[in-house]
Amino acid sequence: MSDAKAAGNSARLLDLHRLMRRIRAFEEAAVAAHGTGEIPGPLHVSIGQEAVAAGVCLNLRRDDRITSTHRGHGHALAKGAGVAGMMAELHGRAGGHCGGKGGSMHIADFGAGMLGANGVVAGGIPIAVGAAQGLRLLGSDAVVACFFGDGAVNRGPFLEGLNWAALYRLPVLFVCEDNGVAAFTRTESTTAGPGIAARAEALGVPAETVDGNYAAAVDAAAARLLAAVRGGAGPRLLHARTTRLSGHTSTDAAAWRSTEEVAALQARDPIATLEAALLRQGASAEALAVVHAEAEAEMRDAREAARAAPWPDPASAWADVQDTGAAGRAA
Amino acid sequence: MSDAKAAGNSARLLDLHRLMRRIRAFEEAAVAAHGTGEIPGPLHVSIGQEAVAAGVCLNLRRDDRITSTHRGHGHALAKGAGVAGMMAELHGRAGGHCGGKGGSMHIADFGAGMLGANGVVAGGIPIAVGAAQGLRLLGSDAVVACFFGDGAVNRGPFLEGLNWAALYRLPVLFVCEDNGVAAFTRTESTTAGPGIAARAEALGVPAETVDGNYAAAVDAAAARLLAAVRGGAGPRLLHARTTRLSGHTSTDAAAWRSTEEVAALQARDPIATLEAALLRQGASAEALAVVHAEAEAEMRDAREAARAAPWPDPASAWADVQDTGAAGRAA
Amino acid sequence: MPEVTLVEATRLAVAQEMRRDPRVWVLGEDVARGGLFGQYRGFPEEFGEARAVSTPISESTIMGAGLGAALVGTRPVIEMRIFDFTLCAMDELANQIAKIRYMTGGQARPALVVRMPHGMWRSSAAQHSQSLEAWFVHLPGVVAVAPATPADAAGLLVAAIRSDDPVLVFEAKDLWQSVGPVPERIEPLPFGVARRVREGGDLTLVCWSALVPAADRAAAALAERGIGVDLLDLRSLWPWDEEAVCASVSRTGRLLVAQEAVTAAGFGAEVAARVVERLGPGNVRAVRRLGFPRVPVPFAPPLEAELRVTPERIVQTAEAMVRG
Amino acid sequence: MPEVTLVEATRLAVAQEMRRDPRVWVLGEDVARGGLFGQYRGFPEEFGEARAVSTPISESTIMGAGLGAALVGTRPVIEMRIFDFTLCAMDELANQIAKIRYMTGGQARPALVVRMPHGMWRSSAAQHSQSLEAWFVHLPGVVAVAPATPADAAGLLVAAIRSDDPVLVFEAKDLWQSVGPVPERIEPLPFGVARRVREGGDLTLVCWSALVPAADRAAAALAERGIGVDLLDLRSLWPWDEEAVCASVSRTGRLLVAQEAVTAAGFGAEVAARVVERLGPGNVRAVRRLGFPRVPVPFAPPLEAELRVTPERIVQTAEAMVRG
Ligand SMILES: Cc1ncc(C[n+]2csc(CCOP(=O)(O)OP(=O)(O)O)c2C)c(N)n1
Ligand SMILES: Cc1ncc(C[n+]2csc(CCOP(=O)(O)OP(=O)(O)O)c2C)c(N)n1
Ligand SMILES: [Mg+2]
Ligand SMILES: [Mg+2]
Repeated sequence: MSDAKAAGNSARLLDLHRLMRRIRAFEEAAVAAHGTGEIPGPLHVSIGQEAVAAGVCLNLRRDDRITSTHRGHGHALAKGAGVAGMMAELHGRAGGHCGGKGGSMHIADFGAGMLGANGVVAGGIPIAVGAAQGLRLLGSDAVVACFFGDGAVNRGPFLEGLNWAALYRLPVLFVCEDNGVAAFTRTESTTAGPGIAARAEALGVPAETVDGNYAAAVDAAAARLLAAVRGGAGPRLLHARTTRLSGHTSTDAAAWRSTEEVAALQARDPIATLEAALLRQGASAEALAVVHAEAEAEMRDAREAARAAPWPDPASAWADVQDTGAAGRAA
Repeated sequence: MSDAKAAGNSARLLDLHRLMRRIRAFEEAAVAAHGTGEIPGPLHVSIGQEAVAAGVCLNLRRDDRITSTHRGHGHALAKGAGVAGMMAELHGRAGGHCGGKGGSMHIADFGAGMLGANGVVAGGIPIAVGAAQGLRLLGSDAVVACFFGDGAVNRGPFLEGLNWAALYRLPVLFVCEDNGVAAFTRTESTTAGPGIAARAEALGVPAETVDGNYAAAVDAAAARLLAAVRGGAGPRLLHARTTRLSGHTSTDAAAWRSTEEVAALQARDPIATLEAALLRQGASAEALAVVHAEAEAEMRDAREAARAAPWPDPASAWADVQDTGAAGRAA
Repeated sequence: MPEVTLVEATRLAVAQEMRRDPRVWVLGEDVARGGLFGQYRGFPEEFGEARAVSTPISESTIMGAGLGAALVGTRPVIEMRIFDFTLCAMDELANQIAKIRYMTGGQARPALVVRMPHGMWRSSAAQHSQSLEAWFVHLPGVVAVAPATPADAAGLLVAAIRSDDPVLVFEAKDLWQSVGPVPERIEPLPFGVARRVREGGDLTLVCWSALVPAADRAAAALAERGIGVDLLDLRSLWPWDEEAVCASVSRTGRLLVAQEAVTAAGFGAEVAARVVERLGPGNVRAVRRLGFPRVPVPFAPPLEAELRVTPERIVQTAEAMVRG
Repeated sequence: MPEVTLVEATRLAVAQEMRRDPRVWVLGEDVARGGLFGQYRGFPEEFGEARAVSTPISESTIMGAGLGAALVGTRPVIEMRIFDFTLCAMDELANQIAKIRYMTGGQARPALVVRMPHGMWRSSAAQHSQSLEAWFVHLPGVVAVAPATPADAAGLLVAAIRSDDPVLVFEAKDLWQSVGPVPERIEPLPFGVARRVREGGDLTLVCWSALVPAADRAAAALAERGIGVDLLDLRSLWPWDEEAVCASVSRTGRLLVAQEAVTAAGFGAEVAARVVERLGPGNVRAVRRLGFPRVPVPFAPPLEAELRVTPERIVQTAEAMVRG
């Protein structure tokens, strides 16, 4: 859909808003559960980046696929992964999408076309281009959205995967979530050259840069680019500038960022930004508060359910390795 | 030195000519020896690409370093590696630079700053940037030239290495020998986007494209770029369009190339091209013939010497692995 | 049965499966020219460029794209050209392919095959001669096979393509040209079943891949000297035929493992350790491993000869074990 | 001697060597912030950004640049952050670093250290928990160490930095916070010398890295039950202390190897096979290996607990070996 339409269509904005609120509420609940120790392992939240996941995935069909990152809750939720299964997985409980074997860094819901978060930076890129190649071979017109961070553009698979997708004109939308940081390092200090879009163009992948904290802008750009991708024009890259409002992990305070800097980031909060726009367009504060409350209730329930769920059967630890030559129960 | 000077200076052209003749003669001798079985293993010759090795390396100091490829005889010879040691190494004989342990694909002469051919495409790129970083740390003003083919620009280390060199402003001249083919595949069919120079620029590495079969042009461009690199301007890339007149290996006929295509390539022979220029500038055919004859004599002698050299002592196979925990002679 | 070379047998096997199942396809460098060894000769013509995909020199993506394509339901045959280049794709192979089924709780089924021509061949030196199959026995999530005859190579490839597991196929470059019978219709060969090459009562000799012919020559020579060798070609390394090996050793009392790979922490160590664990040291009279010393593969033929396992070395060692 | 954590011990060791030798430097991600675990805290301030280099997320180049820098005479300490990411740099490590000295006939001396925090730690799941040290025992051209105490970690790091060989240091993330004495002046600890943790006559228990504390607890429990365990912490995996292990087993007659890694084709297989080869099966009464099953590391704590080696499992197995 066109910018104008995206910006003008407040039903669409309300969909984006609800989705972003749900992502935020999911991750706030997860952070709380991680704080109490109920969620084990490392937890990377995308608080501040919700507009990218929402704006892209609202333009995808259920049979489209995505590959994600270590910071993948928003992508999964936006693509339609079941919330209960996600929350249970984070808790390592029975009923988790991955049976408690994956956790936050490996969350996946193949039924929803979510091919997996990834513990390896840029790890999803080759998988995404191959998925697109496979879909074409099967005669499907589904497309693939491949999410990665700005730290990933300095790993080899970025070059290989984009060149590959351009070469075979594969239906892939590469989405770079540029939050300016990689773990504890500013990516401006690790990334040479004119920028991410220019890198993509040099590999034959037309690219567009948007303010990733404006949901409507992401939505419009994604719609445009995905139309081209689905139309057979080959791959496209969406470079979305966004903000990591949290630390690298939920236990990282990112203390190296000045209070001024953090305040400046907070001022760009994509949800507050969208809510302001909605209010300007005449939405009622009450209505938005209801969405907020519903989202929090949904995730509170999900958390309660996960907390109440049993641990996976220990015997299940032996399953899902391989069909032939699977390890037997220790003697 | 400037283009004009390079083109005008026939003493320089004669140096280039002698060097290119020696490279050609070396590899023709090697092909002959491989044909008789005296040289074992795969042999990749650079016949048709001599102007790149010569034009670049004549602008390097002995304490500068190079990293090379599987097609590295020309680079090694141009950098000043000992011919006898190279020919012996190709034959796997005692007296080879690597004691017969490396062969053609691993030819190296550290004394001449030749850090090694490489059996892995793009394998030399990370090594080159690290060598430059190390040299700077040691306070040296030596620079590194990093040779690779057009097939290497589709491997991850190309992106990582160029980004890295640009980031730290390292003294590296990247030299892409673009002969249009990678083994049995045309690289136009495997490389997307606007081209190699554009890829480099997108990674923060200023690049220049030259006709790599015009020795004077390569010489001039290399001189210019190396002046910048040595001056602390950071890395540069030289994209040299050239011609692989042989097959991929000395036993590959590259039969998939039409006779017209081969004829067109032959017409661009860098040595014939340079000799024509020299004749136009008044050099005598006799003088050029003498250089040719001397080069062939030198390499004939080198081949004779290698052939006459003993095999390495079998016991030496156990040496040069590591200081601690080296394998003992089998019981 | 027609007699064909091992490389041709693999070509016939993959072609048969591509005719049977349109989801099967091949990707790798120079596939458009039939592959480096001709193992895909005629594929672009018969199956088209969409199913015989000639790729850039991008090993990480050749491997990773194969995985992605498997995740949406195709069955890729991933060609690595030479095993050693697999080291450019280890994240994709070891962190992604081997683990994704488990990490996703069984949602992912990476039904793919990785072909890796390996081992010493024509003085190719250290970066083109490695035999690192032991690494993948140690890696959960993959099946690993290393056939030594045209029939086994064909049968295991068909089984690999039909399997829902990622199957790693180690193909001995040095055996490409060896000739043997291959049926018109190639049936899948079950994983994990060893092939008894010779029967004998004095010593169990275990081998696989390129060492099988050397071991067979050694066994013949030993037979002439009155030493009966029970020669087993494992064919599959994971799963491997523990039953057959243990049954044999419990008869012969002696286990000799001969491998082209480096002995230290090689697959032979697993075979030896497992047999001793299962039978108990008291029921075994002698255990020895032969393999390459912990040295990279050198270029010069006499240096390679100094280090590699030969029939003579196998004979020497076996004799010492039986007589000593 | 001051008591410090293992992670602090490594920080002190590398800092000491960087003060001693200006050719020593560190490169890796987030080094400017002291490294992921604080093992480089204060380095940029003390040594400057040219010697404490914070890099892009470019593992291939972190590894390969380390090699290049070593080839011109510096002595880099290459930080891999988490072992599993080393799989993004395997060409550089296995094809280049491990082989270049040999391929060049001794011209190259890649005097470098690769630090790889490995193993299970805080439910990090399959891609952040691997213990693949066995792969590198099988790889000619490298030294491999896996210390378990602050003093050993410090001493082996100093030895690694001073060595002209490429030395791979497997650092157990799970032991970072364990505390022990470390001398003010850290001396290099020789490679290949095991540490006897306890003396006992009934069974030889061999372990390394994260399993050492578990093995020690098991040995204590066994002692209470009247079983004397000769507990050896190998510390170095290549070279490893064959002499000490064989001497111990020839006394106890029983060998149990306990490892965090997968048992199949793990380093324990090499230890077991070598001991049996050297002593002869007739001189050994029992051999067993304990390790992770051939399964990726799961996320949920109860699943991890189901699969991992525990003191209880070591006790059970040891008792069965001695009494059974
Ligand atoms: C290959 C690899 N190297 C290092 C890491 C450790 N790591 C995890 S997330 C991360 C930062 C990634 O930054 P970016 O790609 O920008 O994603 P963001 O965290 O900002 O969303 C790093 C270095 C990893 N997971 N994989
Ligand atoms: C990583 C890797 N993949 C594949 C190969 C096999 N191979 C050797 S040379 C070559 C072609 C390289 O082409 P290019 O870089 O253009 O160099 P050229 O041979 O044209 O000089 C290939 C594919 C290799 N050596 N390394
Ligand atoms: Mg980022
Ligand atoms: Mg080329």
